[in-house]
Amino acid sequence: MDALLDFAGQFLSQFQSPTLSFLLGGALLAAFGSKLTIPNPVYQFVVFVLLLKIGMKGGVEIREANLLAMLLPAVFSVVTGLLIVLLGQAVFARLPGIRREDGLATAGLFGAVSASSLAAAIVMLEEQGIAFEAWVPALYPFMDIPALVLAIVLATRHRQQAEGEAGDANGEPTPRKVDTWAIVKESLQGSALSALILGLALGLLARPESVLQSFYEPVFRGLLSVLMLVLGMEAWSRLRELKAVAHWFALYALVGPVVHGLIAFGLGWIAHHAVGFSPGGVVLLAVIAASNSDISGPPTIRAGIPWANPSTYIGASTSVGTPVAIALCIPLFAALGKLVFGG
Amino acid sequence: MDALLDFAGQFLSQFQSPTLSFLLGGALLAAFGSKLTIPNPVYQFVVFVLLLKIGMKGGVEIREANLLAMLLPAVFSVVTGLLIVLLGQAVFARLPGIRREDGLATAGLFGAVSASSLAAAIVMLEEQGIAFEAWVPALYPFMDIPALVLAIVLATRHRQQAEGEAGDANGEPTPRKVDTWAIVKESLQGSALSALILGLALGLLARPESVLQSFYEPVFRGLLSVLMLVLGMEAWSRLRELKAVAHWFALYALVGPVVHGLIAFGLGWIAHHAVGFSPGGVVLLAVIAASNSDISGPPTIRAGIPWANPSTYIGASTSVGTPVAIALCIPLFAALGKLVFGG
Amino acid sequence: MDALLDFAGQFLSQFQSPTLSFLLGGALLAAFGSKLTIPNPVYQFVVFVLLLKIGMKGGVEIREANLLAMLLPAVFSVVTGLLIVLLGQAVFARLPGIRREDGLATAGLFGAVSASSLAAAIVMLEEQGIAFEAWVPALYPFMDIPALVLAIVLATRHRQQAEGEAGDANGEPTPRKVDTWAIVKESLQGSALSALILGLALGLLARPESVLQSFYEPVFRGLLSVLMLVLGMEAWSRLRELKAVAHWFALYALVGPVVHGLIAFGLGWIAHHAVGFSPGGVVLLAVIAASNSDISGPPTIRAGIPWANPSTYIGASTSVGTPVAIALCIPLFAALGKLVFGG
Amino acid sequence: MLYPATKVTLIAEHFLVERVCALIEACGGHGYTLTPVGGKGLHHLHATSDRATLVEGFDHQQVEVITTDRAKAERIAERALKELFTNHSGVVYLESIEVCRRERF
Amino acid sequence: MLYPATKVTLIAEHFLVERVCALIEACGGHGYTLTPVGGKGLHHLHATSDRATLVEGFDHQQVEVITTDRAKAERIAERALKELFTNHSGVVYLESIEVCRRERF
Amino acid sequence: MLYPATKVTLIAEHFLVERVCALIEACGGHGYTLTPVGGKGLHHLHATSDRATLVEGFDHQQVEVITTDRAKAERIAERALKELFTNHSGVVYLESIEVCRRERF
Ligand SMILES: Nc1ncnc2c1ncn2[C@@H]1O[C@H](COP(=O)(O)O)[C@@H](O)[C@H]1O
Ligand SMILES: Nc1ncnc2c1ncn2[C@@H]1O[C@H](COP(=O)(O)O)[C@@H](O)[C@H]1O
Ligand SMILES: Nc1ncnc2c1ncn2[C@@H]1O[C@H](COP(=O)(O)O)[C@@H](O)[C@H]1O
Ligand code: NA
Ligand code: NA
Ligand code: NA
Repeated sequence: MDALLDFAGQFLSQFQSPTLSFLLGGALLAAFGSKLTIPNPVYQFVVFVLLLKIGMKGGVEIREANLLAMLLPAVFSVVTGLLIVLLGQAVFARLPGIRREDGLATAGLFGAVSASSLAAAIVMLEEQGIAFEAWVPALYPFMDIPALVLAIVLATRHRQQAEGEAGDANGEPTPRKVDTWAIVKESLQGSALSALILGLALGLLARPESVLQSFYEPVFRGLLSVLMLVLGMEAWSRLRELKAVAHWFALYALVGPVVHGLIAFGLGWIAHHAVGFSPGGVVLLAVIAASNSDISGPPTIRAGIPWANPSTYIGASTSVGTPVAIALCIPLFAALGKLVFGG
Repeated sequence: MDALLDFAGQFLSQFQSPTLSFLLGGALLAAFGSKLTIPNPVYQFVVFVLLLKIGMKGGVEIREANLLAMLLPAVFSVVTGLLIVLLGQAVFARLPGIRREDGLATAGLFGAVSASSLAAAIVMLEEQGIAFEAWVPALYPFMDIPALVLAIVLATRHRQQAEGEAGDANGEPTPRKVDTWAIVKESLQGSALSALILGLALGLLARPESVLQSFYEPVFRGLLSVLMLVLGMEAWSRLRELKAVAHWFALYALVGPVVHGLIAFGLGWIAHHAVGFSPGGVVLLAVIAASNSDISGPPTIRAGIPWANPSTYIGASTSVGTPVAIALCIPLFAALGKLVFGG
Repeated sequence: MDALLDFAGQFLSQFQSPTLSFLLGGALLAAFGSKLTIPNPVYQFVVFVLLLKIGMKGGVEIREANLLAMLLPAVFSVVTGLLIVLLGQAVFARLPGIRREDGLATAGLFGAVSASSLAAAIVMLEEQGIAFEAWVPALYPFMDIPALVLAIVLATRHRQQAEGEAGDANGEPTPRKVDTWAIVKESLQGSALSALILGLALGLLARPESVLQSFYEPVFRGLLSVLMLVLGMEAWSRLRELKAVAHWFALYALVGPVVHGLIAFGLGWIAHHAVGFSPGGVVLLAVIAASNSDISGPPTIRAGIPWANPSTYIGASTSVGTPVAIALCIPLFAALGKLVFGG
Repeated sequence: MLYPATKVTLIAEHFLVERVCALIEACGGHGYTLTPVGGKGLHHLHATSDRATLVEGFDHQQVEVITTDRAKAERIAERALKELFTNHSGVVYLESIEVCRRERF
Repeated sequence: MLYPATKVTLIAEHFLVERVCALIEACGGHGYTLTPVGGKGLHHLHATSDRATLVEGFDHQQVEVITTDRAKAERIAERALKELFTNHSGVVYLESIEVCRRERF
Repeated sequence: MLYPATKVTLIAEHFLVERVCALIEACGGHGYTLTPVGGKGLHHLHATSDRATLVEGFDHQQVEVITTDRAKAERIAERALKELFTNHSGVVYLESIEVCRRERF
């Protein structure tokens, strides 16, 4: 009970953190109809700097890390990504009035990973003094790509079956086989993963410490606050779109992140006991799982499952999923981590 | 006499300050036909960061402030805004060849407040070690909004009378009643006031200190220098437009700021003696009054008095009013403050 | 032999410097087809900040400098710029299948100066602790403008002769006389030189130290790393264009920078012994000569020699010349400087 | 496969665009395309939006509506002129085009 | 000096544009012009690209191809509809124009 | 309310645009609309201006002039071709349109 009260207090106080207060501020601005905008080129640059910094920092520290320790968490990341999509498929199949492809597209996005939630989690854990292995952000692609690939494969297979039954439908012919490598490549080519991997490579192979310290680290929190503002504004302004589709998507986006985070938390807990994965790492892994891809996942899904309606998955992800991942799941799993591992 | 010499020397030396030298540099670049531009998205972001920082800083300090001390200066801000518009109306009515609506639109802008002049004043006062209450920038909307509303109300009423006399004219029907709340809302929704108020709210209700110190404060002066460059370039390149309209507008833009600043300085002086408003606060209030809205005032005026010619008020404001407010009025009122209050 | 090995080792280790590793990273990203982009407005702002900072820093230090010491290096800069163009003309005239105007346009760009190579050289020399006079970057226009003017004059004269022989050709009439001042003015109006000269003027005449220290210097290296990324991406993506034209251009772009740098190094060496030009200054002068104008030279050449094919000179400059200047020539001349002057 | 249709183009100041779109929908237009433009007209030179424009909302946007109903196109043009452009800078014109997938317009 | 020609306009989501251009070249188009646009259609409101768009690649681009060969223009429109727009939002239309320098199109 | 008019569209490299506009005014054009575009033509691929373009001024702008005087439109096209586009990449074409408020064009 004490723990619960403690959690509630801590949870609310989090809303005063720069991260969450900017998120909320953005949503309120949009709700009020403000004309304030963060210009798109600035936003793109902000995301680039954040991910490059996370990557470089990770790369620099992986140099000294025991790579074997990374193996189990990486495997668990893949497992989590796949589980989330399968779970989503099962759930949406049971809900009335949901087209199969819309459900799979949404589950794919929620299995994938959000760069902005990751950045927010890193800062909020640092603020609370929760340490984690610097390579944890490098788990991102291990969860992101399998989830996207699986969702596209399942949706395509489903369509082929439907067409087989229905006779050759009119419309664009469905590809006979999904080109997995094309999806993987498309994911890696997206701006978010590209920036993260570029940063990792630079950190691992070059000596970017001087520029990390003089530029990328000092501006990190400031630019994150800008990103949070954008996320808040977008969340509000996409609500209308979400309202136009079945409410199940909103519900899934509300509950999904917590469930997905719990799955990863459980697997992380195993890794903690098996290979000494740090408590902070477990929390971060849970947040990565709870997050959903808001930047580069959607175009991959759009290209891979073009017959799904983007309003369903983008609305669910941007308007509900991301705010829930950041504002609810980060403090939640941080508190859970303290509860489970002590702190 | 000594004071005058002293003022002249100080005034000239101000032109070496980063703030004014960048303003001048921008004007010279434009005059030389340079193709150097500050891209619009960068400019928008610069204004956003400056205003957010001013707001946050103010908000953080208002937490501890005696709000009652703010009351009289706030009332005086409203009074100043209204007085400037009424004075402008009276002046333009006496000048030959000026359409009533153009005069009122111009007076409205000069009653309103410039975010960039405010930022410049804050830095220049800090450089001279002149202290002021951190909530003074929060007086901005108290002067800005009443001035815009009054100008639009007067222009609309005048048009209704003219139409009443002339019989129903052709053209867009004038609205029977001005929707004051719509104007207030439009002002608040503008990007400048939105950023300032967001900052104030974050400063008051959240704990943005970490991000203030790590990002918003360090970049403040640098970004202000960029903004000054833009203002200088714009001032020069709009001169041509100003030349096409009656020269009274240029004259008003030259003299108005000083007069408006003096009005506010006088009221501020009363507040100093009545409620202990700081000398720096008086100077800043005078600069706020001397400034004219160059970012979000114009669209409000455009929407509210569409039959006025934008070349008159935008030319007057951008090409003459803003440079005069920054390059002349800031040093002038800083010196006056020293003269009057000692220092 | 030792010196050679030492050089080889140092040369390779340079690729881990933030500057070169970002350049390489950009090229690899583009080769992989990544969708990551640095938005154009951000790129323009980055170039502006870098050049303004270089200019301001130079201007601040010129205040105390012995201007006479600058005289000989300035003359040598002009000589180098002219020599490079004449040499290029001679070389291309001997190569088969090269239109005269394409050769001259290319030689003009390689005689001119690259702002980004200059910024990279400054940081890399600083990293290696090689000191130079702060006014050396101010030599930029002394080499840049004469080279562009000469290339345009020669190309125009050649065309006039050709037309004289051929009778009045169809097509745009060639101007009878080249308007030298127009070319000089166009160069100075370009965004790169404008920013550099604005910075110099501010540094010389104003007191921008506070803003230099609080903003322009701290962000310098970070923004340079962003610029290097852009250069790398552009180098790769323009390769295709280069492949479509005669391979002599690629060869010239590969060898030219080294030769041009050596010319300037030799002249700098004379200045070292004649007027005490610092070893670091000699190295920087060589890099300036080795570089080719990638930002504002092309439009000047385009306007002045419109009948030349841009694919030749832009491809050669962006895809080969700039990477060679930065990745090969900077370490090369730094090592040569140590060899010649000791260090 | 190709059906005759009319494209109405309206060039309006940025801050008017919202009202232009509302009017299009009120007249029964099914969609529209927005393009940021600059230019020069009676009034003064309007910058394109790529360099810093101090004054917000005075850049222009081009709004294009396609409809297969010529009368609807004329109604949109007429109402826009009367209700929005009397006091504002702007341009309105019509073009004849041929569309695919008639049912969308 | 002026020759009749046809302009095909295709409005497509950003991430489709590469495929639209490839199709144009496959049909023998000699060039195309790209314009970033926003707008509203059947699906939802597509932002113009000047404010932050969280979700990458969903803004629209307008692709215009000019050709003096009417049959080629129709082929481009037809194939685009069949091969690219079945599942994707987008608009295709043709206009009659007159070009200078016929040999370029 | 609707009057026949001609729209001349010129696509030119950025650094030529100033001269295109001057030519339009010299020919008696009353206004013009500028749109930033990218594209591909004879020469090479011209990026749109949203990603970093190292080389300044090589992106394209589309300039549109509307005039009710067909001869004037042809004069603008002809002179532009002769005086500006001989050595430069670019495209010129005419369209027939119908304008409102004839007195403005
Ligand atoms: N004759 C014209 N041809 C093409 N565009 C025009 C013309 N006149 C005006 N425009 C466009 O309409 C906008 C507003 O024009 P105006 O209302 O005359 O100031 C200008 O910025 C141009 O984009
Ligand atoms: N009736 C229309 N008139 C003009 N543009 C349209 C129209 N319908 C759709 N569009 C454009 O085509 C894009 C995609 O439309 P849709 O496929 O219907 O979502 C929109 O964003 C608009 O730019
Ligand atoms: N066939 C075409 N259709 C549409 N636009 C074209 C065509 N050819 C050229 N363009 C446009 O004109 C610009 C310059 O073309 P060019 O002079 O051929 O390099 C290109 O970037 C395109 O925007
Ligand atoms: Na996830
Ligand atoms: Na004022
Ligand atoms: Na050179």
